[in-house]
Amino acid sequence: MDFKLSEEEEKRRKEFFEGCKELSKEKPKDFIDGIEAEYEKANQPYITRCRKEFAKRGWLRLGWPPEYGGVGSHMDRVFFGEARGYYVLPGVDIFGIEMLAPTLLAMGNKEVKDRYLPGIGDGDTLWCELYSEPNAGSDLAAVTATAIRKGDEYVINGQKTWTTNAHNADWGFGLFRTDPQGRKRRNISFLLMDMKAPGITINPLEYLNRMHMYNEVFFDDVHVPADQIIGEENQGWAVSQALVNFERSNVLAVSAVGRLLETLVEYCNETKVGGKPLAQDPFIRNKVAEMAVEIEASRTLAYYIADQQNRNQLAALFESSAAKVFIGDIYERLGALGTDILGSYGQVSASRWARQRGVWESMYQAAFVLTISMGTNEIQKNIIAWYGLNMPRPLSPVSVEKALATAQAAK
Amino acid sequence: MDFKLSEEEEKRRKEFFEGCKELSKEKPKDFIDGIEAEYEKANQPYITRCRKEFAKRGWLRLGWPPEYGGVGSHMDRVFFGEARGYYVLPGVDIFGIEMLAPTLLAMGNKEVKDRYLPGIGDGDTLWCELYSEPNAGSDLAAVTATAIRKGDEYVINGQKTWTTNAHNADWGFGLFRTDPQGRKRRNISFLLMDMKAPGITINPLEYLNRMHMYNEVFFDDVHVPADQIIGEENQGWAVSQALVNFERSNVLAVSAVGRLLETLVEYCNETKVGGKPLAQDPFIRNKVAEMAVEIEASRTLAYYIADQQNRNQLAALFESSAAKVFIGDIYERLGALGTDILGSYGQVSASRWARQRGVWESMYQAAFVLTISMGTNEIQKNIIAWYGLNMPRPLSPVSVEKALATAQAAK
Amino acid sequence: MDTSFTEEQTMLRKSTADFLVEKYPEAKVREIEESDTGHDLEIWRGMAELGWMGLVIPEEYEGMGMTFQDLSIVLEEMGRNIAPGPFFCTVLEGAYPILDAGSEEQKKEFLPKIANGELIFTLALLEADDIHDASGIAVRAVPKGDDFVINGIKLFVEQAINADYMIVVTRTREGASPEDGITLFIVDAKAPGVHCEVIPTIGMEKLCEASFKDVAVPKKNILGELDKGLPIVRKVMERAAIAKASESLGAMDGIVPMTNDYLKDRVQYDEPLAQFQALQHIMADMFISLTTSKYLVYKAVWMESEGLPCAKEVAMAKSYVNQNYKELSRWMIRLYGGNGTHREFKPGLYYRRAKAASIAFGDTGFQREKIARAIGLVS
Amino acid sequence: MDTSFTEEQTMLRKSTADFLVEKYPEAKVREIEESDTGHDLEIWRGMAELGWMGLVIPEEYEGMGMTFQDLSIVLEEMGRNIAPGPFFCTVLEGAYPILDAGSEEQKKEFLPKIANGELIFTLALLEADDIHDASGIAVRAVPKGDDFVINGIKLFVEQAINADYMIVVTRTREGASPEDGITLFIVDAKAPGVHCEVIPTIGMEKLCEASFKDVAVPKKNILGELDKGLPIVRKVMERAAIAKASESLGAMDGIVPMTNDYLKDRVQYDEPLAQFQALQHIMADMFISLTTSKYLVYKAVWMESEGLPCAKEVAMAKSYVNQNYKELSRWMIRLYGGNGTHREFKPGLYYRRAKAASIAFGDTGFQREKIARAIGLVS
Repeated sequence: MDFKLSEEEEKRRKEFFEGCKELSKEKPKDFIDGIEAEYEKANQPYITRCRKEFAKRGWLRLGWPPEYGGVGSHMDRVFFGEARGYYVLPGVDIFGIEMLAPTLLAMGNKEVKDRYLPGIGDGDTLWCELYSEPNAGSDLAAVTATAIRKGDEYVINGQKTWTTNAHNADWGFGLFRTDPQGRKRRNISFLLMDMKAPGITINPLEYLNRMHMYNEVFFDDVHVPADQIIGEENQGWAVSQALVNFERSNVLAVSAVGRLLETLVEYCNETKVGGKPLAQDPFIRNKVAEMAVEIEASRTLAYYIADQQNRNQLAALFESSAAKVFIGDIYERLGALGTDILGSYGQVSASRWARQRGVWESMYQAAFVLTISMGTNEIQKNIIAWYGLNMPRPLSPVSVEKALATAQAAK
Repeated sequence: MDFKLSEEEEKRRKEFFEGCKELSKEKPKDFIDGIEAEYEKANQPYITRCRKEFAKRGWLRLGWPPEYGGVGSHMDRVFFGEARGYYVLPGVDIFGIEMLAPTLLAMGNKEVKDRYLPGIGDGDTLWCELYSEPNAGSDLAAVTATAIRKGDEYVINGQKTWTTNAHNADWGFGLFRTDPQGRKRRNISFLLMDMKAPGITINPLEYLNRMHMYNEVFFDDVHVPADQIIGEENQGWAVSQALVNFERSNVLAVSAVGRLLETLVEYCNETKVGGKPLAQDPFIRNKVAEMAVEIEASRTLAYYIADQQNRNQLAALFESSAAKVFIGDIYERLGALGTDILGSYGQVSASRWARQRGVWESMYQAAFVLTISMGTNEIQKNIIAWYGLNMPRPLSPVSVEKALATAQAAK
Repeated sequence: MDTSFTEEQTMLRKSTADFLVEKYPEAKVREIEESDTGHDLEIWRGMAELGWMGLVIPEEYEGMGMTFQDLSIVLEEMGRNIAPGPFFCTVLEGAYPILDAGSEEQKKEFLPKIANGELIFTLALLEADDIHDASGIAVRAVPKGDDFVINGIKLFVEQAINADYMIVVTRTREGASPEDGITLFIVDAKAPGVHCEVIPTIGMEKLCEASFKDVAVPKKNILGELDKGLPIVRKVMERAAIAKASESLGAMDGIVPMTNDYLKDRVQYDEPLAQFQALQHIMADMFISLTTSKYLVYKAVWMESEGLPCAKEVAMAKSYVNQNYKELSRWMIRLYGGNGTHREFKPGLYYRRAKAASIAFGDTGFQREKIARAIGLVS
Repeated sequence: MDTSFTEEQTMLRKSTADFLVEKYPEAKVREIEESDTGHDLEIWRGMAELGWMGLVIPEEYEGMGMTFQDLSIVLEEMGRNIAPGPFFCTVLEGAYPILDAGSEEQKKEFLPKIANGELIFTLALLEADDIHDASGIAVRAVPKGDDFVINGIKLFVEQAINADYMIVVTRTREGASPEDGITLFIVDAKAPGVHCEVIPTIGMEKLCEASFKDVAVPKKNILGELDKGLPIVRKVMERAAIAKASESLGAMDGIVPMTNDYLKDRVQYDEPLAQFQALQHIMADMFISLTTSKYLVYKAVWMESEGLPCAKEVAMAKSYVNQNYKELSRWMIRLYGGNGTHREFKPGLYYRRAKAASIAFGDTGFQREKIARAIGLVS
């Protein structure tokens, strides 16, 4: 077991860090660090600036095949995530870069790849993910929005919600029921669509801290050309589950959290109460050290997952779930610790009264971006228990009812 | 809402505290404080001394009807528990006093009451509870030990386990299956028996910290006169559930834990590291204060439960479950905190090297006496969720199988 | 001992809840919160009609002469409904200190007007260095003729923009000990030289910066004695701490059944979430957290109400509720899932208020240090 | 970077496990633990045959010349099997300091004999005041002719009753700073004036009181330089800390599948306990605790093995595993229920050892203070 990066890797990692450091110098004054900064309206010019710079350097095509301008490896994606996290930089559309592009590369035909990959790699097209619905959150397979084939088109009706960044996105990809009679994982198709198409209405949903990240999206007879399907009709569930190349190390969040802790250490060193720096309080020392340990544990785990996944895309699946739960909990607790250490200032929002630009108050509210999104901690624990530890799935009353009905029908 | 005790109550409470204080002065030198001290072999002479003194004062008949020499009220039982807890005194056989006596008073006929109550009230007869079996722990209704009626006797075969104090007990009460075909809550009877009867074998089970509290009890054709049944044959489950008069405030444990914290405060004040008392370490101050708060929360809750139960025996049932979980967790964590504060000495067992007579090392091991015994914390949480919060019980595969079988049989 | 509420108290709770549920529906709470003033005059008048501001003011000053325990019931219900406005500061930081330390003249002047809703009061205590104790008081008041002249800046002054009067804690003498030379003034909040500005905070309770520039206050407006104001401040802080704990407890008592109902309603995987044992145990933990908080608060409230010494009990209740309200509201959001993170849903309201409540009148660290001393840890 | 073990390491793990499972069945562990010596000579010889004591000793001193990382694999397996005995102290507290600081003569004298199992070593460091640093060293060694004479008492000396030699940390000069004047001696444990007695501890690892009464030690037995022994001690402590973390990690890696199996086997309410989602989530938490511990330890082991500076990483790994081993063993007992509290079941063995392991070579508070300094909190 060897944690040493090769010289080449060290060099690449340094490039990413230096590139990100340069960009970070252009951060607007009122930019509040946080992994949710990607969606803040006031940040949009800077976000575009970052995205264009990343595109120029080829960093939005990391690990892609050469024919689509791909450069670098899976580890480069990890280094890039680490660097962006450390400088808390926005500018990577995770829906296009991390989710759709790998899906297209794995499941799309040449035509759709040629059509959509360049916009993603050049940072020209922003995407959103049309998955969740009001009654399909953790249970995604319960989607009810429909896409009914009519001639060369699908006609879409229904509602999506918690649609991150829909207000900025040019295009969307999502899951729609192509046969309304179908249940659960069957009869779902994976479609791409222009978010400016007639019939699409986007309503903002304010997040706790007022950030505009989520939206509700309504579809009223939206026409989508039939060739904007990925995979076969009714096979969309499988397409959505095929994100094998998804980078699962969470290194970006880990790195961002590490940086935030560094700023907290600075605060404790600089801030005196009763003439003594906060940093000298043994209680604070203990708690900050504890947090530093957990972040370091996340970091080493992230590298383990990255390395294993680099060797085998299907490796370390349950470790990834563990890593996600863990960093989510850390994010919640770091927000709590930071605001506690700030005392009365821990409640102050960004303003001239705020300390550390209000980052802790903002983080305290944004705390749930990791524990709830993309599979809640509770869902991750189910995955670990049922698949990682092979514990039996509890029975669902519905499955039981079905079994009973089957037994009775057999009469 | 009024937390003030009446003058009469204050007077009674003081009597119990003073009585217990006097007795505590006779504690053997090697007596290690802890709520498990009741079962330690070396403590037996002192335990007997305490029990006899309690009996003399009538404190083993608190709340009984006058015809059985009863004195005092439910609140007296609470005060007595609090006083015993504070001085960490043994000498009350909870199986006789807290469990069997109320059961006999509620469900027994005059004959059995006359036969067994005096021995309990005089502290002459010690009892043990023959409930748990190797495969019937949390799920008590799964008992399989049998009591088959033959003429005027029941003949008992099978095994019990985790039988606290069986090695000191004169008599036992327990649940036995009077019809081996019967399932679960049916066909169980509640029987009393002489633990010296032929055919009973008692094997000690060492607890983590070597204390001899638990036993395995084997029954090999043990003959029990049929009039030693309480309630009707096959109605034993109901008898065992009828402990309405059981004092549920947990005040004894709460009080004992409070006292242990006081000794920890003394230790922190007296012990200097690098010339400074441990008590001046802000981390220790924070953690000890936190524990003090939780103990105080337990104490006020105990008084609430006691008062409500004093007014209505069925009141505050779910609050009792909450209180039990809470004080159990506190007991575990106080053991951890105490041993942590003692540093290297936290691992030292009672010996000339031990600090505070080794009480913390012992407690660290005995930690589970509250979280596992008498309904684990997990079982208590089920009770709170299912009955207190009216959440639906998850389905059991067995019940489902039965439903399926029924459906199929209906063909 | 009787750990049940009296029939009168139960009725008081019910009538309070009825009023709040009617007047403070969630949308109204949000509207007030988002408004510039954070204060709804119509509701304020409704409260005055019900006599709430005068609940604990003796009848001789036109109040209802009820107890602190009765007040705590109103506060619990306000917490449950997350009712914003200047009620808390007017009663706890205005009426009470005047009752504690005011001259007969001051009582006659201010208490009836507080009772009938004419005056809004608040307390200006904290300063930039955020020290909750005598050594944190640097704002000076200097004698000048019949007046004192106040200069300096106070922070986190609740509802100062709406206040008619502020009780301002000043330093009037630099003594050997910082505990000497603290004086309280009843200051006209609209007087020349007073300037208030809202500090944006997570709880949106209109905590303000109040700056004083050559503000002249007549000597007769000294509350209590010159230079000896610290004990008054400490008493106000202690009472406000347990009052804030009551308010928090009310919120917690709302969170548990509301979350339980949500889990029973919300269906995923064809089942109500309440069916999942992992979530059941979280709910059980929430019930335990609520239940263990309740009587700790109630006992401290009772002691405060009876005038018994209860510094330790108050610190315990406040520190415990600080943590548990934050924790319950956090779990409420987690169990509501995506819906929990919407600003317009109730979980977020509780979550944001819980943070603010945990800071007000002494955060957990502050309270635990008090407790450490009270249980005898040498310092 | 390659976060997998090499094939050789996997084989080493397997052969280690095979030996331990065969030689250290649970009953044997208990027998050794309960014995007066805590040391089984037959097993010791078996280990010597496999070359374990010489694993990290260079071939020129008759060892196998393997790495610290290789050793950590053996330690993990020993942790998993809770193997008692003098292996840890002989290698970590004997062989390594001699390798680090010994003269060529000392190396030639002691290392081959350690490698072939002839000598048991241990380190006598702590004293009554339990300070894990230079200021805790008060036992004096005073020069007398060609010898130094040692007087005083050391505590918590592992396996001292079985040791042939003890490395004794003494004070040879009272300097301006407590860090000056620390000298290490290789002391014959059977020399006149040495007396060892077992301190009963929760881990039953035969931690001893070692008292020295006018014990004469020749100057040539100084390990390292006179008065300059502190860096050697610190290095030994750091390496032993991460080694103890490896041992703990092995135990944790045993606890998780063992508990999982138990839940699958144990039927209550007609179902395997594994069927209950509340317990499933506890198991998932245990898996997370184990998984997050693993690579933190492995990275620190790798750094130590490569000779990279790793004081911070070691402190992090040790502090984290201190807590998680205790926590996992606690949950193991809780999930085993009544069976978990029996002394004769495995959960209790782990639980007791976890406490001992968390104390050895720096408890969590000690390590966190180190970390606080390392991450730049000013002190």
